[in-house]
Amino acid sequence: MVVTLGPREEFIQNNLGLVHSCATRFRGRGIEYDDLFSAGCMGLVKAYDGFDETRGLCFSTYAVPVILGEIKKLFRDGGTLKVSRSIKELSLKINAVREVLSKQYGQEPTVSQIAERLEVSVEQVVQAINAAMPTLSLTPISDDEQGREFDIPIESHEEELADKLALREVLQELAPDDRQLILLRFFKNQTQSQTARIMNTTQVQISRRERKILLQLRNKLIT
Amino acid sequence: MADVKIERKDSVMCAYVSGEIDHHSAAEIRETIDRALIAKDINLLTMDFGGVTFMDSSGVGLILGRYKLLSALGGRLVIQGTPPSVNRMLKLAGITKIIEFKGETADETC
Amino acid sequence: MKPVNYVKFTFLSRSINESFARGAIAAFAAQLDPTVEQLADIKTAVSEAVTNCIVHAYPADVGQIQITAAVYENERLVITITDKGVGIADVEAARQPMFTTGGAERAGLGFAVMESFMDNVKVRSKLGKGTRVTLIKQLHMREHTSRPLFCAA
Amino acid sequence: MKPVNYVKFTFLSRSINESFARGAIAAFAAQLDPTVEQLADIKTAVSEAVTNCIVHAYPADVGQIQITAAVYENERLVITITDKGVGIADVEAARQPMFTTGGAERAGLGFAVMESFMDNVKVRSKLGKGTRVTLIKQLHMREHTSRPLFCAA
Ligand SMILES: Nc1ncnc2c1ncn2[C@@H]1O[C@H](COP(=O)(O)OP(=O)(O)OP(=O)(O)O)[C@@H](O)[C@H]1O
Ligand SMILES: Nc1ncnc2c1ncn2[C@@H]1O[C@H](COP(=O)(O)OP(=O)(O)OP(=O)(O)O)[C@@H](O)[C@H]1O
Ligand SMILES: [Mg+2]
Ligand SMILES: [Mg+2]
Repeated sequence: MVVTLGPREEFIQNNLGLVHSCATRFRGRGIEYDDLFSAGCMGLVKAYDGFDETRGLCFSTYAVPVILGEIKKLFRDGGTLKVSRSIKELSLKINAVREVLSKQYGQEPTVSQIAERLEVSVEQVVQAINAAMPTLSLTPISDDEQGREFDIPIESHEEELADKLALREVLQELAPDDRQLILLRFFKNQTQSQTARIMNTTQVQISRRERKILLQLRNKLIT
Repeated sequence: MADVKIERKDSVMCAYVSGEIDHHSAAEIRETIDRALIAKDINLLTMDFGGVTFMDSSGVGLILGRYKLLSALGGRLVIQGTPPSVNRMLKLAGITKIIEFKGETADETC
Repeated sequence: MKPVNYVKFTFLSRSINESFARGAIAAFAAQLDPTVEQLADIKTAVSEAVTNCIVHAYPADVGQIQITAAVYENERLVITITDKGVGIADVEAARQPMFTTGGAERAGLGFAVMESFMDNVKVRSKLGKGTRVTLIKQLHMREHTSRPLFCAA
Repeated sequence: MKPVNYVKFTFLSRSINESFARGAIAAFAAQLDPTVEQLADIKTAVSEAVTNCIVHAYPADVGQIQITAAVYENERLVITITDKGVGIADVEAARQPMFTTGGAERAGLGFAVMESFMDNVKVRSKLGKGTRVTLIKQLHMREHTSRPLFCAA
């Protein structure tokens, strides 16, 4: 069976729909649709010119891979760009937009709001968000860096010393038994069972006591 | 994933950590730092977390481990450049009062 | 109550899969349109639970880890992380902050992190049989421009 | 040959899960440090296969879709997408570009896209039983600063 395509111009006009269908598959990859479509048209022309009517092949079977291949070439330039790099770049943008939107709405934006503003997909945003992106505080950021919620102030040597003393002091405030428990567990790296044996009690008792003391210690250190 | 760059000057060493710190990457970071630490007589290690984008409790273990090692070697550990969410993790760990912090920006010691 | 949507996945207890698990969970949680911080919390909690399977449940060999994630109608996200590893002798003790059997490189903070980043954490374990950790997070308690979450397939 | 690493996941044939499937596969493929283009190709191919399950395999109801992804030593990535849906009567015909049973809405290009984006595509199907599509991609044929991919857990 011989397939005849007919006049070039007309045939190509009639098959632009095929190019559209192919080009749509590449949407959202960062290249304008018009460019995708033009490359696809190039592919269609190439396919028309290269098609061997005597081989009995269906035109689309031959043409679709050529069109897809031609569009794919557009992406080759960025071919060596590693995902890790591109994600880093997007995550910087996300950070900036997140800050802007938070101010605008007075609450944290969701990933879809961020995606919309950046004109990328939610999927891309989610991929680019790394779990430890700076958490924003909604209080306005003053020039004074110390004003931010999670900042740990730059500590002078005196303050450091004071902190270490504070820890020691807090430990001193504990009852002797509790202090021994903490020393054994966290400074001598003993297990609860070992500590229990040394202190002549049970592991369960140690476990309960320990939780209480730790909470107590933490509250004292944090406030 | 994660990356660590080491700079050394005399007995002072700086480790710039970036990327995601989980148990997988912490192992590599730890080896790189410890190898460099032990190779030379270091009495001050600064760990910079400026480029860190994710950190779970493995990062706390990484810091505590270096803290203990340096104490044993008679040296000192300083943490700097921690993003807010890393701070959150450190605060939760209750070690912000034990470990030395230098502010958000890198210091000229390294 | 039946979940609106769910997914289940199984993978090897290799440390390289920690970041895979975080990424897959993030991709699933995305349908609830979380904030960046909520997503970070979920990823961190999952990372802790998965790391525990790798480090503690299968200390010497490579085993299987199974994660399920389900979304319920009121935007509640329920995640389970299950292993068939060594199990935990005393769950209550294990959940204490700073309790660790993992030596100097572990802080004993995993469970504390899960508890502080999620709304509810359940642990079931049997020695020699394995452990299941259930992490629950309620998203969007705040007002929120509502939009249909699920479209017909 | 045994894979170096693999993952298996199961989810419902809801269109909202297309993006989950892409995201999860991307999170898994990340361990091979692909280029942006390679990852986009993989995601597009998986998306086509998953969409086919949703649209064709389970046209009237919601069914299960299973994906496996495996990495082999030579950085070969093998992905399978399996459904227990209606199956394909004539696989060879279905794979032809522009063949569709989906009406005017569909272009009949899914398989052509998979073929053009992956190095190898296999399809096995049985009417009334279901379909399995296998997608294979060889990453980093070019020289590449080698680095150890997997460390002991
Ligand atoms: N899946 C598990 N299988 C067996 N034991 C576990 C499992 N998860 C936790 N454990 C036990 O519970 C203890 C506490 O776990 P947790 O995650 O709180 O701290 P950690 O893993 O020891 O240290 P970190 O998480 O800070 O690195 C572990 O040391 C271990 O003994
Ligand atoms: N998982 C499946 N189960 C049942 N039939 C399938 C499945 N996948 C593909 N098919 C059949 O193969 C045909 C061709 O699939 P293909 O993906 O190439 O095109 P399409 O889905 O019809 O259109 P498009 O992908 O362009 O939207 C489908 O129309 C359908 O008849
Ligand atoms: Mg842990
Ligand atoms: Mg299709």
